[in-house]
Amino acid sequence: MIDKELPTVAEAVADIFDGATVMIGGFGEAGSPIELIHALIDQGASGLTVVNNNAGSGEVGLAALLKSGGVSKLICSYPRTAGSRVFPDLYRSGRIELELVPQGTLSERIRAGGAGIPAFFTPTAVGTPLQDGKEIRTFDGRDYVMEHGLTADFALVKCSRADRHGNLVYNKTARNFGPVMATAAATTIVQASEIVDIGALDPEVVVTPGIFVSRVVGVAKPALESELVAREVSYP
Amino acid sequence: MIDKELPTVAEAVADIFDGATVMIGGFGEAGSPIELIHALIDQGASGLTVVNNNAGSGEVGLAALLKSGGVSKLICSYPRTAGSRVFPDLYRSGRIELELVPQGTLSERIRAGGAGIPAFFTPTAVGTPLQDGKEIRTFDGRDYVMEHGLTADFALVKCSRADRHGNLVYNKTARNFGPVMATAAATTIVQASEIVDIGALDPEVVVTPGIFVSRVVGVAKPALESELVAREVSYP
Amino acid sequence: MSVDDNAVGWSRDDMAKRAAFDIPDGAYVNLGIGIPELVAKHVPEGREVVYHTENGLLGMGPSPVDDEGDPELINAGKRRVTAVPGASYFHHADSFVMIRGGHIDICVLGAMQVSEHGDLANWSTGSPDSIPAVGGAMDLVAGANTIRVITQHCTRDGQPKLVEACSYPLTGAAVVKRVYTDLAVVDIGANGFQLVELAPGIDFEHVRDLTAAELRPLPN
Amino acid sequence: MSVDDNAVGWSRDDMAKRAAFDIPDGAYVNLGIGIPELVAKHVPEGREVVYHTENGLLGMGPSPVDDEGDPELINAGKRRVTAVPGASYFHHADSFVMIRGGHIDICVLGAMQVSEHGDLANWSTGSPDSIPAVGGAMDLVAGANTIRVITQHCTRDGQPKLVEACSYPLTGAAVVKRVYTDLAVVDIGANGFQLVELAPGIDFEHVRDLTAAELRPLPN
Repeated sequence: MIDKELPTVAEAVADIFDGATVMIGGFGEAGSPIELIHALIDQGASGLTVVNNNAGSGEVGLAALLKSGGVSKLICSYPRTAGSRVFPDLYRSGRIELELVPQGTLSERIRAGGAGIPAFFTPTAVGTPLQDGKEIRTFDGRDYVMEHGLTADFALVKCSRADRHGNLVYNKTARNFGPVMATAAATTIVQASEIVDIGALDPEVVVTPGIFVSRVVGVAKPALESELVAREVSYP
Repeated sequence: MIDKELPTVAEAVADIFDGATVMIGGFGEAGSPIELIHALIDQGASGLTVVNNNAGSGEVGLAALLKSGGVSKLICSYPRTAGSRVFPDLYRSGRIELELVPQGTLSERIRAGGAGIPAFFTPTAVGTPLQDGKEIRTFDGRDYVMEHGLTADFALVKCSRADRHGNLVYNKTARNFGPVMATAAATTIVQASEIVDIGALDPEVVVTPGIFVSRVVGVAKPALESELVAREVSYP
Repeated sequence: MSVDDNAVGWSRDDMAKRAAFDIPDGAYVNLGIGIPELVAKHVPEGREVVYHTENGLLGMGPSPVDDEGDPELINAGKRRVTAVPGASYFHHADSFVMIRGGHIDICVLGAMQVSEHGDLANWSTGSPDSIPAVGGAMDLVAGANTIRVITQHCTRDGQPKLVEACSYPLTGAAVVKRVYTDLAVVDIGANGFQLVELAPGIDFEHVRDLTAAELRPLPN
Repeated sequence: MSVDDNAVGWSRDDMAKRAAFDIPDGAYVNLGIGIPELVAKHVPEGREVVYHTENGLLGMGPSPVDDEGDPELINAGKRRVTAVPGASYFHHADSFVMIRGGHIDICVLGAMQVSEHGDLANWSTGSPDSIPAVGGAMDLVAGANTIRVITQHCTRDGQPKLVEACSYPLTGAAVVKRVYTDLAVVDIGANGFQLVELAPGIDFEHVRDLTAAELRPLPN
C-alpha cells in the first residue's frame, strides 16, 4: 500500500544532509512551509543551498533558517523584505552567496528541472547585467539567454489538503512555487493543513499528482509568518 | 464588459484564413472539437497546417477535414488509426506533408510556444532518425536534441464548461492538448458543452484561465467521433 | 522649484487615473508595486479590465477592508487582495507563461530611470552595498505586450528620471512605450521622447528643463 | 518449431504476470499498448501500483465492463478505462513532465527488435510505404527510469527479435534493461543478453538458437 504520511515534521526532514540543495515553497508568507523549515533548523543540517523566491522576514521561518547559519547559498529573485535584517546582514558580511534569478526564469528553471529539460532560451534579462556570463542566441531576429534547469535534493512544500498518495491541492496564491518545486526535487516533503482519505480529492482538481510527492505530514494549524513577526517571535 | 461568447460555430471560425496554422485539441476522439472542425470544413479555408496528435478516424472530424483537401501539412505524433484510410491515402499519394514529432516533444513544443520560449533541449529522439537535421548538445555527459517552440494562428479546443471570460474546465482525459494549445495560438476558439455564469467556476479548479481564450461557443451535446464512425457517417 | 512641491502637476492618483484612461476594455493588465497599484482604482466606467498578479492570480480585486482577508491571498507586493468573479489561481511557472508568452496586454511599472530609447532601470542602483532584488520585473518587460511607466518626473532630490541613457543597471532595453509623470505624458518612439500631454498648469519648457534628453513638443 | 505454436513457453498472460511480479509495491508504471496492457491485471496480492497513461491520467484503472464508461476517459491506446481512487487528470505537457522528468519508475513496452546493447525498435519498420507513427514511445524510453519489454521471442515468421543490432529505426539507444518473452526472461547489461529465467519446458539451447546475438546462460 502506498502511504506517504509521516507522523511528525522532525521525521519528515530527518535525512536532509549537509550540503543539500533544498527548494522551499512560498512567495512571502503565502505557501511558506514554516513548520518544516523550523524542523530543518532543529535538525541542524548545514552548508545548504536554498531555493526560494525571497529571503524571509523577521526571525522566523526562512529568515530563521538563514540566521541559523545552515545556509551557504541562496537562489532567489527578491531577497529584500521591509524590516528584515537577517539576509542583508549575512549578505553584506559575505557569509552567504546569492544567485539572483528573475522570478519567471527561476520558476521556469525549476519546471525545466522537473521536466527533464536541461536548458532553454528566454528573452528575460537580455541586455541587463543578469545576462552576464550566459550564452546569448538569436531566434527570428530576437536575442535570448540560455538558462539551465534547476533540480534539488529536497523540496519543502506547504499545501492545504493532501491524501496518502501525495495528491495535493493548495490555498489561493499559496500555490505559487509548490507545484513546480515538487516536480524538481529528488525527495519532496509536504506539510498539509489537512490529510484526507484517498478518493476525497476530485481527480479533476488535483494540482500536484502524488507521483511528485515523497512524504506528507499533517500540520493542522500552520503558523503565519506575519503573525509571528508582528509578535517579534524569534525561532528557535 | 468581457464577453467572448459567440452564438455559432460558423461565426467562431469565420476568419480562419488560407495558409493558417491551426492547432486542434484532442487525443483520439477525447477532446476533439468536432463541431468546430466541421464548421471549418464548411468555411473552406485551404492550405492549412494542422497540429494534432493524430490524424482522425473514419470520415468525420479531423479525418473529414483532411479529406476535404484543405490541409497541406500535418504536425503529429501518431497518424495511424485502425480502419482509417483518409490520411494513409493522402500521405502515400504525396498530397499531404507530415512532420512527425514525438508526443512529449510535441506537447512541450506547444507549451514552449505559448510560454515565449523559442527553443529547449530534450533527450527524446536522441539516437533515432527523428534527431536528423537537429542540433545535438551535451549537458552533464548526456546528449539532447534542440527543439523549437510551436505557435499557431488559431487553436480549436473542446472543453466541458466555460464562462464568458473564457475560463475553462475539461472532462477527464479530454483535457490532453487543449490547455497548452490554448496558450500557443494567437486566436483560441473554444467549444464548451456548457457555458456557465461568471463566478460559477471555482478559481481553484480553472484549468485554462481566460487570458488564453479568444472565443467561446456553446455546443450543448457534442457529437462523438466513435459513434459517427460506427454509423459510417461521412462529413459533410 | 522643488519637485516635491507638487502644487502644480498631477498627484499620484491623477497619474494613475491618466494611465487607467489608456487601458482599453477587456485588457489583461499587470500592475507594478507603488503608484501603478493605484491604476486599478481608476478604471473608467463601463470597462472591464482583468488584473494579473505574477504570484498566481488572474482576476485580482482590491485589498480587503480593515486588512481582513486571507494571508495566503496576496499580490506581488505581498499585500492582501481579493479575487473577483471569473478569477483563477495557478502556479508560478504557469503565471510566467502568461507574462513571457506575450499574453499580458499592458504592464504598468514604476521606474528609477527611463531612457529616450525606452530602456528601463527599476531594480537596482548598482550600489555595491544594496541588496539586489529583481523579482518579476525583467520577465514583465521582456514579455508583456506594452510596457508603460508611472513615475515622478524627477527624483526626490530633483534629478531627472527621463534620460539619454540609464546610469543604473537595466531591467530591459528598448521596452518602455509611454511614461506618465506628475508633469506630463511622454511617448517613446524611434525619435526618442515625444510629449503627448501636459499636466494642468505645466508648460512645455518646464518639462523640457526637467528632462535630461531631447523632448519633442506637441505637434502643432 | 513454429513460434506461433506456443504449446510450450509462456502465454501472453504468463508473460504479463511475470513482468508484474517484478514491479514493486508503490511503483509508478506506464504500460505500452498490447501485451504490456495485460500487466495491470496481474499485480501481486498486497501491492499497490499506480498506472500512468500519457494522455493525462495517473491512477488508471481497468476498462469498464460491457464497454460502458466515458468515451473521454481513455488510455494511450484509445481504449476506455476507469480512474481509481487517488487518481488525477492533467494536460499533455504535464503528463510528459512525469515521463521526461524521470518520475515514472517503470515502463513496459512492446518491441519489434531489441539489441544486445539495449537499443529498442518499436515504432517503424522503416518501409517507405508505411505510415510513420511514434506516439509517446521515444519520450518514454528517454525518460522513464527503467524500461522493460514484453514481446514474443520471435516474429510471426520466426525471425528473432533479440538481435546484435536493430535493423529497424530506433526508438531509443541503450534503453532496455529487461525483456520478457514467451521463452525466457533476459537482462541486458554491459555484456549483452543475460538469461535470467526460462519458461517452463524451455531449455537454454532452444532460446539461444532463437536469439540472434550471444545469450549468456544462467550462472552456475
